[in-house]
Amino acid sequence: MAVMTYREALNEALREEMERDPDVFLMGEEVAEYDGAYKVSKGLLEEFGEQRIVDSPISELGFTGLGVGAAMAGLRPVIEFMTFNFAFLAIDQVINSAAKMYYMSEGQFPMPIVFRGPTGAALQLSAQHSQACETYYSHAPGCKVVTPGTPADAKGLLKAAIRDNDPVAFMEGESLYNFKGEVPDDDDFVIPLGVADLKHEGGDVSIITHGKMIHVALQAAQKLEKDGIHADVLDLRTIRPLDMDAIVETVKKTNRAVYLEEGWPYAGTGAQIVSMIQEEAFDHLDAPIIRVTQADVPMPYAKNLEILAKPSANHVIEAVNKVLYR
Amino acid sequence: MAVMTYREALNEALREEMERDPDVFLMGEEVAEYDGAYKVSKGLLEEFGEQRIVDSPISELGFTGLGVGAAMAGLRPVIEFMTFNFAFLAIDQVINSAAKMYYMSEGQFPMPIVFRGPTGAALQLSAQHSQACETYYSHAPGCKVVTPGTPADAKGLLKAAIRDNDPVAFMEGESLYNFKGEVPDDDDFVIPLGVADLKHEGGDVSIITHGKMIHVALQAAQKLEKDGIHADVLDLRTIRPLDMDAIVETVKKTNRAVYLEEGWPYAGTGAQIVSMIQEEAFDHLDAPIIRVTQADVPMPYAKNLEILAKPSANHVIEAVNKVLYR
Amino acid sequence: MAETKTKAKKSSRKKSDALAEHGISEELALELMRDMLLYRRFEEKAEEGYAIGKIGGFCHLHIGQEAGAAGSIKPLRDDDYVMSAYREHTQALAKGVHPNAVMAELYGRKDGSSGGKGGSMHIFDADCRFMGGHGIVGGQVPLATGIAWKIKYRGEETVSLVFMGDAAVNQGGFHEALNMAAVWNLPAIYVVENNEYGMGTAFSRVSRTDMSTKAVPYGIPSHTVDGQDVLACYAFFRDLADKVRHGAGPQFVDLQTYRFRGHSMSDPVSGTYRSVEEVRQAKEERDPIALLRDTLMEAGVLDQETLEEMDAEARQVSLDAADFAEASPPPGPEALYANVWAEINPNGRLFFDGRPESEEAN
Amino acid sequence: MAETKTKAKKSSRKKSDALAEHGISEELALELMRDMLLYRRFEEKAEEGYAIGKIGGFCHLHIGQEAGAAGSIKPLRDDDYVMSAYREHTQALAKGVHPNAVMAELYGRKDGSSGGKGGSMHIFDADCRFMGGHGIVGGQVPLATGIAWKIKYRGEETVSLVFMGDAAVNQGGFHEALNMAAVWNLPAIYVVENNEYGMGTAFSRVSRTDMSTKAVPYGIPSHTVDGQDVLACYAFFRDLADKVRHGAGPQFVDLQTYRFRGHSMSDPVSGTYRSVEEVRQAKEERDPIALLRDTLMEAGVLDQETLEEMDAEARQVSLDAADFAEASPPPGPEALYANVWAEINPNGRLFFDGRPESEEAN
Ligand SMILES: Cc1ncc(C[n+]2csc(CCOP(=O)(O)OP(=O)(O)O)c2C)c(N)n1
Ligand SMILES: Cc1ncc(C[n+]2csc(CCOP(=O)(O)OP(=O)(O)O)c2C)c(N)n1
Ligand SMILES: [Mg+2]
Ligand SMILES: [Mg+2]
Repeated sequence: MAVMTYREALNEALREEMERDPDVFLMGEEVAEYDGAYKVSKGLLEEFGEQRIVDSPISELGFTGLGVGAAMAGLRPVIEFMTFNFAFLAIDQVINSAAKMYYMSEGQFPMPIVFRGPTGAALQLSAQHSQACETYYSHAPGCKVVTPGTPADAKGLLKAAIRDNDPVAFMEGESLYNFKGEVPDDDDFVIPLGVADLKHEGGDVSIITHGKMIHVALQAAQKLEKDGIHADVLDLRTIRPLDMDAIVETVKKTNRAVYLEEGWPYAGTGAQIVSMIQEEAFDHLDAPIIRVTQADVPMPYAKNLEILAKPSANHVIEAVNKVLYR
Repeated sequence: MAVMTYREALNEALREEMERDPDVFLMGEEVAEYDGAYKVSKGLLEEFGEQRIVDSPISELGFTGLGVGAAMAGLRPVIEFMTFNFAFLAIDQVINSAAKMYYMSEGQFPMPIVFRGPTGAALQLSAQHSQACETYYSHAPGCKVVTPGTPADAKGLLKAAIRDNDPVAFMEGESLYNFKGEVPDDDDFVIPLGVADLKHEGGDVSIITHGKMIHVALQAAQKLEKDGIHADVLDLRTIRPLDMDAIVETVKKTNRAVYLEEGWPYAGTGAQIVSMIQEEAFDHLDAPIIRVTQADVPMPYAKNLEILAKPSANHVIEAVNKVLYR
Repeated sequence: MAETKTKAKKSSRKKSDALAEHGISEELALELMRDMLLYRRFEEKAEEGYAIGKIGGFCHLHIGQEAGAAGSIKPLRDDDYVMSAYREHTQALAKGVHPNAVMAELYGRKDGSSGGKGGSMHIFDADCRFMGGHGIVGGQVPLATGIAWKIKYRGEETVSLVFMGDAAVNQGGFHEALNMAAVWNLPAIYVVENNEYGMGTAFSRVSRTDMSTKAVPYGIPSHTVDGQDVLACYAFFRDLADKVRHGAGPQFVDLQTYRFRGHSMSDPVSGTYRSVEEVRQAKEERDPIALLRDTLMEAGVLDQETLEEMDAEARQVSLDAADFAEASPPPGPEALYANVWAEINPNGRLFFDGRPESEEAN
Repeated sequence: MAETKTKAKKSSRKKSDALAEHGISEELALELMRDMLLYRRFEEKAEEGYAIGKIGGFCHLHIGQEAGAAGSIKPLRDDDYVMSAYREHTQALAKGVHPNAVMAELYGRKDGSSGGKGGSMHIFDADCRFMGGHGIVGGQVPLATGIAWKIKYRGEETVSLVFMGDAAVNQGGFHEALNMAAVWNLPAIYVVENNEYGMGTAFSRVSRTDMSTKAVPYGIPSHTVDGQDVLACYAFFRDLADKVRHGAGPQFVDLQTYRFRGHSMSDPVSGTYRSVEEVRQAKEERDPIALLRDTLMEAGVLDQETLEEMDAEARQVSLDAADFAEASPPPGPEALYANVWAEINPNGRLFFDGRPESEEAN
């Protein structure tokens, strides 16, 4: 096991997959000469040249469509959004082209493309730069959504996403890039899409989450331990495909669940999971499932307001107490 | 009461609000000389002239942004999307500009704009033209979402939407335009946003729905009557704001609920409502709530497949039987 | 900028010189005639199919615009790529998609080119390198640019040719795509089928300038071609494709044409936006099939009898296509959940509608 | 197309003639000096605030580009509209937003121009008709076009001026907006602050052509202006705004400038994308403040002492702004849920996070 940052893990995944398959290329704003706005592609230009590591104009709709077309023709593009906030400009090509192409062509055009970049809030970037975008991608059949929370997951899942033959929205966390963790050395270390990871074991309550919120959940779980409450913390890792078996399993064990997510509540990932749990484990629920989300407001700039807006370990603990009727 | 089509009701609402307020104008593709792709704006060019009924180029992002800017400067634009399928190109301006402007400017720029047009499937228009888009708009705070199912609701709610000072995504049904119904004569007939309508009363089960699915729900309710099952059919009419009181009331009465919607399940409106019901009426539920949705696939073209893909009265009846454990 | 614009040579003064001028053999000319007749009859058959309810949804006919399809696609190689919008039936035929497969697709049948799932707007044929069939105005332009990207990436000698309507140049994606094609010198040919209207909107109502200005910001050469003159088109695209496959970079073509039918089957042929007289005149003066017929007859290459034989054949092929479509079964119910995902991950759920069929597909 | 392009007159051979040539009084010239000094010192103060952690998030400084702000906005009327992207602090000052309000916004305080909710990228002031402060590259271009639409709709005699960076012209929305402005002859002035780079990408790497071609497809007149020469800018925009408010229609301006700092506070000033030498040279030769100083001194309009007084004043205003910002409280927690909705409908829920605070706001 090597200890590395989330950024380095992504970088390694890209490098290894590009070495493995000459059809993989990376395109996006500032990915080449600048090494990526968040330096995820550091050194790759030097290694792979400008045909495979490509600085694009600021034309999100255009280069996304270009990637989709290249995938139709047999390449395996990795399209970097500087952040997913800017991908609203490109979403037509993701939903109307990438996600539907295989179906409307009756399987003639597989779509092995990855759209990646950070989603959600960093620090004080305010309303237009701090949006968790999962819902916009998970809603449509034909698009997979992956949200790694740790360096190992980042590496293993990005490799899986690049090898997958469907379009994948691969959503990273800006605040995670410097986060360090152990990553297996094996350069064929691939984590299959659709497998959740129980990152903390306990039997009293299930905290289910995805993406960077895993760290908030673990923080909450640690604090709860001191209070004698033992929580399962289930990291979904990929929200489409969804490891429903793992979800039902933890809920059957604890009978109480909290869903934690970074984004807004209305029709968010949490809404989907809660709805499914009550459909599939109704008789096992001893309390309503509670969702913990961002405050239902655009992200404010002021530091104090931003802290209030983000979901915190305390919010999770409150929710846990509620489902435990404490 | 006059009997008129949904199309005529929308046309009247537009005409009356434009007469009432000179700041209201309509812009979109083919809305003027062509009377609208679906003839909703019939005759309005003649009455209001080309400054207020405006044919735009096919530039969804551009004319949506133009509308948002005009609203910042004090006008009250109604922007027509030929269908919401094409609005993916424009969604950046809806979410990042319209929905956030009032907040990021700390209340300096209200955003009295309506984005309207049909959503969901018509007949055999296949994958890129048959998408129910509610989730993309309801998810973000700052944007209201209205989905009228009848001529009266279309008229009363469009008038309310135009008078409202927030951005409203006003989602119509292409297959409803010819649908006839009674509409009050009062030219100040306004239905406030956020009030659900119990369109069929029964006490055994709650069928909750919105938009054009209200007709499928009513069909199901009628068939169920013959079987001795009496359903509440609650039409939400507006999904943000959401009449949660009405939802909880019917669920408390029946203890069993089905959510019916036209769109895809993952993180759809139904997911949100189900999640809230279990949070707020947990102890009143005698069975898990079941959602009935479109098949979780892009819409196929073939007639037989399209019929299979769409949610039907039979799907609803099946779901009702399930929540009644029959 | 002047040097970036060229005018394709107009058919010369004497019609009988046209073949020589364009370097087109008599055989080839007759083949183009046969092709255009097929496109015309095929579309008429589709029109019929729509009228009797065999075809549903939107159906956009290419009648009047046939020379653009034959003249631009026929000179291409089999391994060149062609992509289009939703008015693409005849372009698919030109690229080699079998008429039966196209008609069966319009009918929504199993043997359709997209298994009945795509319909009129989404004809695809990977083997023929016919890349669709796209319904979002302008959406295909970045996609075709990506195909050109792949050609360059792999160092191939093919081209990516994409059609769009005149209204599509007002979409931002068009501009983003052309800019990238220019920056990276991609082998892409952007063809505007300029039929003067986007639905009911005359181009002059949504643009202050003419089409030839639209590629100027990208430094992409712009060409204006008479899209009703199939010989001129053929010669022009033959030469252009050759240049592009040898590194000339992206090209922009204003292919001037006219639509003889309504925008789609549900729209009137004429209306407030264009007069009956305007359409009548265009049909009389700008019918690409009549124009070629006159040229070939004057040149002594075609006689009435041969023409009638060719036409009968075109009708027969179209009729056969309709019969084939009619005989093809609708897709089975299992098709509903097939091909949503190219890869069903063994773990994790991909379908969420809770219907039993979808669980099986997963 | 040549006639649609003009070059703003360069400052003339003898510096001392510049005032007369541009029709600018000595007083006005000194005022422009004062303004630019304020912008410079204000941004330096912001830089300091960022360094000590008072300002967070992204912070894009305008240092080096001050002449563009003063020279284009100062000649406008109070009721003209100005909109910009995220590098907009000095433009807000130029349009009359109080330095205290801008700095307090950067600090995220209650007395900020957006109550602390917008931050550096979202300065708004409705009273001053400063329309933001927008963070999506190119997103402001359609918005400003909508403001121009309103001006024409109401028959007003104002203009809508919008700034964008050179990289923004590669966004599709830019093209869609300019086309509409042309079609409807809107009173909009599109100003590209062409500082040669979008982040680390030189304009020449993402465009084959120069900036003056970008409005050609719309038939919009294109102007090239030396954005480091505030007198030339002032004269140019004064005349241009006058024409536009009287019906000349939309205009496109390539305002040639250079950024002396990194793209944002987290980026290096120079790096792989531009050399230390390039930046040094630009600072030496193209500093708008030094250029105006030299002109005015040579013309005998300004002496060292006055300059120092003016600079001291600029520093003082900036310091006061920082003190004001520091003294202003952060927004209260109730602000979190305030102004999400302009209209809280009496029935129906609008907030869905289930937190008690939001229920109160509803
Ligand atoms: C993004 C988008 N907006 C609107 C439409 C509806 N629509 C379909 S075709 C069309 C007109 C296009 O005209 P043009 O590009 O000239 O092509 P033509 O139909 O003349 O071949 C419109 C508005 C659409 N399909 N996609
Ligand atoms: C749509 C979008 N894509 C990417 C970004 C990230 N980004 C912010 S500024 C910038 C560079 C813009 O350069 P330019 O337009 O030249 O303006 P300048 O910063 O030089 O003033 C980029 C890529 C963004 N904010 N929005
Ligand atoms: Mg057209
Ligand atoms: Mg720049």
